[in-house]
Amino acid sequence: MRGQVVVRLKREVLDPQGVTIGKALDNLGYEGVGSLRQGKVFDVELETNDPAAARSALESMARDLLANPVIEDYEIQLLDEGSAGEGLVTEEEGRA
Amino acid sequence: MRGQVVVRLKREVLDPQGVTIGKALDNLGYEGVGSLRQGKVFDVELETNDPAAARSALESMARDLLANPVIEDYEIQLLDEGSAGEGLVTEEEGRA
Amino acid sequence: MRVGVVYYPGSNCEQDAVYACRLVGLDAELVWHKQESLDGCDALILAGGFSYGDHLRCGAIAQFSPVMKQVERFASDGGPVLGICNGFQILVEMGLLPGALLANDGLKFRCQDTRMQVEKTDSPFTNAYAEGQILRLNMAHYEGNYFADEATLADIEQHQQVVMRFCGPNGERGAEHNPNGSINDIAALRNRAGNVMGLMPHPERVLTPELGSADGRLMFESLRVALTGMASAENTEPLEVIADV
Amino acid sequence: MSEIAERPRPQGDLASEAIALEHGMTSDEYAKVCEILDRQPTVTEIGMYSVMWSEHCSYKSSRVHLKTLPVEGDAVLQGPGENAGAVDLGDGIAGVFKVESHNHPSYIEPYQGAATGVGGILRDIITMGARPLALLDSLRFGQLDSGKNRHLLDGVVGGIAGYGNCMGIPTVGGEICFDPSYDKNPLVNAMCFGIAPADRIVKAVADGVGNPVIYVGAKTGRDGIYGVSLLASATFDAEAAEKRPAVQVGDPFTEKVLMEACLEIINKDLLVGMQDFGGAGLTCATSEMASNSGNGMEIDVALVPRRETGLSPYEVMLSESQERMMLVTTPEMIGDVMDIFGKWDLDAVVIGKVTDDGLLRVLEDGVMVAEVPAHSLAEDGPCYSRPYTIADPPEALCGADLPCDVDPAEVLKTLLQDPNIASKRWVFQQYDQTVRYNTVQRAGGEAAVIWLKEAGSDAAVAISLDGNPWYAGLDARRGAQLAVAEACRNVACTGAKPLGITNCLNFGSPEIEERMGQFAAAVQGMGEACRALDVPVTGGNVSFYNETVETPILPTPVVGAVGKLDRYDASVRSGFVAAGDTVWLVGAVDVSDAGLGGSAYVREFHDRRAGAPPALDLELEARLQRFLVAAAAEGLLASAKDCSDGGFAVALAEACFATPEAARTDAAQATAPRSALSGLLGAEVEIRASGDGVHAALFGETASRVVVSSRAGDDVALAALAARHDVPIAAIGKVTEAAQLRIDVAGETPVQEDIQELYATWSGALAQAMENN
Ligand SMILES: Nc1ncnc2c1ncn2[C@@H]1O[C@H](COP(=O)(O)OP(=O)(O)O)[C@@H](O)[C@H]1O
Ligand SMILES: [Mg+2]
Repeated sequence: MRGQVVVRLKREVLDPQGVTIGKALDNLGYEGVGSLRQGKVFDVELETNDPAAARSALESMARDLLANPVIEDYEIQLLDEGSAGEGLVTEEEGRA
Repeated sequence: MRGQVVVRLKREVLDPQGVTIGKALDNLGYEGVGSLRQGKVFDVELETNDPAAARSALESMARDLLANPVIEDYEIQLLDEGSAGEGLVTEEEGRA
Repeated sequence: MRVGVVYYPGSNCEQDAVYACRLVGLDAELVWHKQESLDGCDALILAGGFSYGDHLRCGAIAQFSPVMKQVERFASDGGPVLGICNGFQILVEMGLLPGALLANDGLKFRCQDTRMQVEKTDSPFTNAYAEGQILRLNMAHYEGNYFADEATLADIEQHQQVVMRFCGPNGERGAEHNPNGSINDIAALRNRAGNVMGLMPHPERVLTPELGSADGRLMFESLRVALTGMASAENTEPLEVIADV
Repeated sequence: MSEIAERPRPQGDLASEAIALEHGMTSDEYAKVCEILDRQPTVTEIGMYSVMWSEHCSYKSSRVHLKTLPVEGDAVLQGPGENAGAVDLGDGIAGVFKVESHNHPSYIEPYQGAATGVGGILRDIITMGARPLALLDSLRFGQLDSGKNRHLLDGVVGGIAGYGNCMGIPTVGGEICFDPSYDKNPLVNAMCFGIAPADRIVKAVADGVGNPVIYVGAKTGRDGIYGVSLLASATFDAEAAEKRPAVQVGDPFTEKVLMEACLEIINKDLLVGMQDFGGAGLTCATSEMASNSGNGMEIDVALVPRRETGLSPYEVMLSESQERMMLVTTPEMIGDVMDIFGKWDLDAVVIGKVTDDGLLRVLEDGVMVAEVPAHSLAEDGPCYSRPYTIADPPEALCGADLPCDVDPAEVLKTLLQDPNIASKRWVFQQYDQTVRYNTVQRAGGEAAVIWLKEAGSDAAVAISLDGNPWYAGLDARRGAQLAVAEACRNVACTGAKPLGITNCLNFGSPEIEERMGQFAAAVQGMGEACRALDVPVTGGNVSFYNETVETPILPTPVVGAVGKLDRYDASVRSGFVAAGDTVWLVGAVDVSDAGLGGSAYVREFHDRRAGAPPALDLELEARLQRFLVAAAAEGLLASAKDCSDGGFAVALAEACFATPEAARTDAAQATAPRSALSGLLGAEVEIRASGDGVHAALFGETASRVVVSSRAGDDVALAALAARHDVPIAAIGKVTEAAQLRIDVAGETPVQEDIQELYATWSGALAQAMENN
């Protein structure tokens, strides 16, 4: 199965990258951009075909390694064999 | 409206970060991880409420700035006012 | 003859580049990224550092600075443009040089001396070197791992665009002599016309043996030769350092 | 006082004594606030007092002791009290420097904690109007067999690198020690050195009634607000507490443009005064600037740029968001100031003005929410003489007490791969050490040497940061003396004359008598050493409460020394230069009386934490340092290497590793095969020691001992110069072409080793400890 872990800075944490990119978009003439924040996405291929097992593996990877619980939250999506983003199966959110 | 641009290294480009994280997962005892690749996600808040306008704004931001076409592909998702990931409205893929 | 050293918010090697130019008798001055014109510069150096904090991708945001339209025109008119470190990253982001720069294969910032061999001396930046000469320059970067896809790479090699490659003390090649994982050990790369060159190591940090090595100095001397035809024009005047303290 | 009472009272909830206690204040402190105000304070006001009167800002437990340190000297331009100290480097140049700790944040989030620590010390230097030229770091961790400690080291080094590299300021030196006492309480101390014109050091003043007060830099968020328990109390909604980020995220890019803009403003003479927002944020900057000028200040927090909505005045006044500065300028100059900030795309706003009534008045949208005498916040904090007990210094531990049958060559190899002694290349390779093209000697030598090129000078400074925690753990007073001696000796080894020191005193809880005793003794020892060596203290930092329930850290006084070299191209390096050169021991040359207390050898092979640390004869130390400086000035030293961790044998081996060619060709990965390495030299020496004293002679860490080498033709002159300085010197052997280390002791040859192999062991050990676990 394929899965995805999206890791984002917590809302209240400063995101210097997002701020700089937002300003750059302003300078490029993009108006109407309210805010921009940058996160990370991990595309993981898992050998298991059991959604529950896959989800719990992703969950613990996110907690143990992919997200820094002090400043980041994560979100998990399980995808079918199709391309990333398509075939949304389920999703879970957590304060890492 | 809220939108999301996901930027990923092209398949043929080596992703050293992904490889390293994959190894770290191995070391932590995660078995059955076929592959792991790391990408970026940009959460953008747009002032417009018109999906078509929003999509085209995201599209051109991705093309102009957020992705480097030499090494990266991007993917766009438009979200409603709900939380990230929820309320998938539409989606588009592109070789930047 | 004047060299313009282009810098951006977050650049941090612009004064070093000006110093290096002046050391070899070239007139040099800073060009702020918001300038609309190049004020008649005869050569350009894009300085190293962390333009815009290296946010998004190194060099990605700097390419949109107001002055860059002029830089692009200058380059396409055949003017000499040298991108050092972040300057190299900006040049590839702009597409003035092919390929891209990824994170070092060790996934760490690395500051160290590194060896490279000069392959092409028919260039405004290397004419004072001997072909095959092995240099010791200093590098300091996180994203200097040069990458190009197969077709691009073949094209680069075919058109002799590789100016220098990483190597060992006797010119030997191999992973242990390649400090960042660059494909084909590419250390310095030029465009097809030869007037635009980028490299990750810093020639402006190796100008005198007292500070490690003088091997970078010849790169600036080469530029002087290219601009003035003067093979030796040692600056005998005391150097005016940009005093901003 | 009565004047205040007649004025309208600030709006907002009143703070009871209970609320003050929740802010960590004492009942007496609360009473003192009520007395100063002649009324009950508001919650906002008590928040402001609590941070300004905290240990961190007011030095209430340490001040009585710190007062005893020598702070004056010919070279001192600025002693303790401002954001950083300054010494005169000649030619109108001031050297501005300071060290500061960021220990607790680095344990919670190592990357960001260390990064923001670097950001903080940089702002201290910039605030003095100086351009930072170099960073150094002193780090302490638990041992690397623990994954947690490897994670901490990796993160901390990454954070220091991430911040300093992006700022374009080379990180050129430092030190690291590993000891179990730091397991739950690592130490991250960062030092910065910068230069300013001697006649234009900027102060944190708010002169000129009516002058505008400018806020510039990052927007304010809820970062690092104290009074945690209070936020959860009825006065504040629980949600606000939830929203407080546990750590601050550093933004070196913003700091870089902030630095350039501020320096441009100073260069154009557009400034009255400047202060960074350090601990206690806006409260600290406003009250200190006003108080320093005997003035008052009025600001409106509604004008402060924010990162999120709904911040209360309390939160704005106490926020510790990074990368912000406060400037006072004049109405005439403000246009030019704002233009410069505009050039650098920085957010800058006028948030208030200087007043004449001595009061710090805080408004929110025109409504007064706090009004307190600025002076009372900044200067009237409590000062305690806490009770303490100083332990008796332990007896010396001699070689004869410690029989050891391990082959000395094996001891040497083991010590060389102890992460405490092994090359720190894995660390400093991640630091940009060469940016700005001033770095004459990078990390890896005795002291970093930085050319003052930007001031148009041929002079250079040498900087070293040192503090052996095991010595201080055994005897805090002598440990502090030894730290001063080593830092200055390292500087002198390059040929530079030490001019002043800064210090960071990392200790446990001042409320425990033994810990307070360690602190008192350390300050006493530091003062004694500074007086003897004639190096004043120009500033520093105290970090208390470095302990967990189970253990306190070893008392850790860290000393940063700065010295001056007249010529940047004449500095002496630590490695041997040429075969045939004579090898000497200078200073404490008698290897037979080496005490072993606190040594790496005893830790490693006897598992003992006992005995007195190395003896230190401060008079001899002073003469030795003067001799080194004189010998370098006369060009008589080919190399100089201090004997410290690991003792004489380790120092000798390191002098062989650091030959100029090796230093330069060492380009390949630390972990890669050493095939690329060339140019290593060897040494053949003979020392005298009685039979069972061999280990003590080779591995004892006797202070004031330096291995130097000289060209054969200089031998006579060098010996004569040593005699003139009344410094013992002994020729012990030669530098050899063959890369072999041979040490003869009393007719035997306990050490005869291949330098290539020793080098491989030493240079790869730390990377191995980090990567192969
Ligand atoms: N944390 C660090 N950051 C930068 N440089 C370091 C660090 N730790 C050690 N170094 C460098 O490694 C060299 C050896 O350090 P150390 O073993 O403490 O030497 P010494 O005993 O001579 O003080 C010094 O040049 C020092 O600057
Ligand atoms: Mg040391």
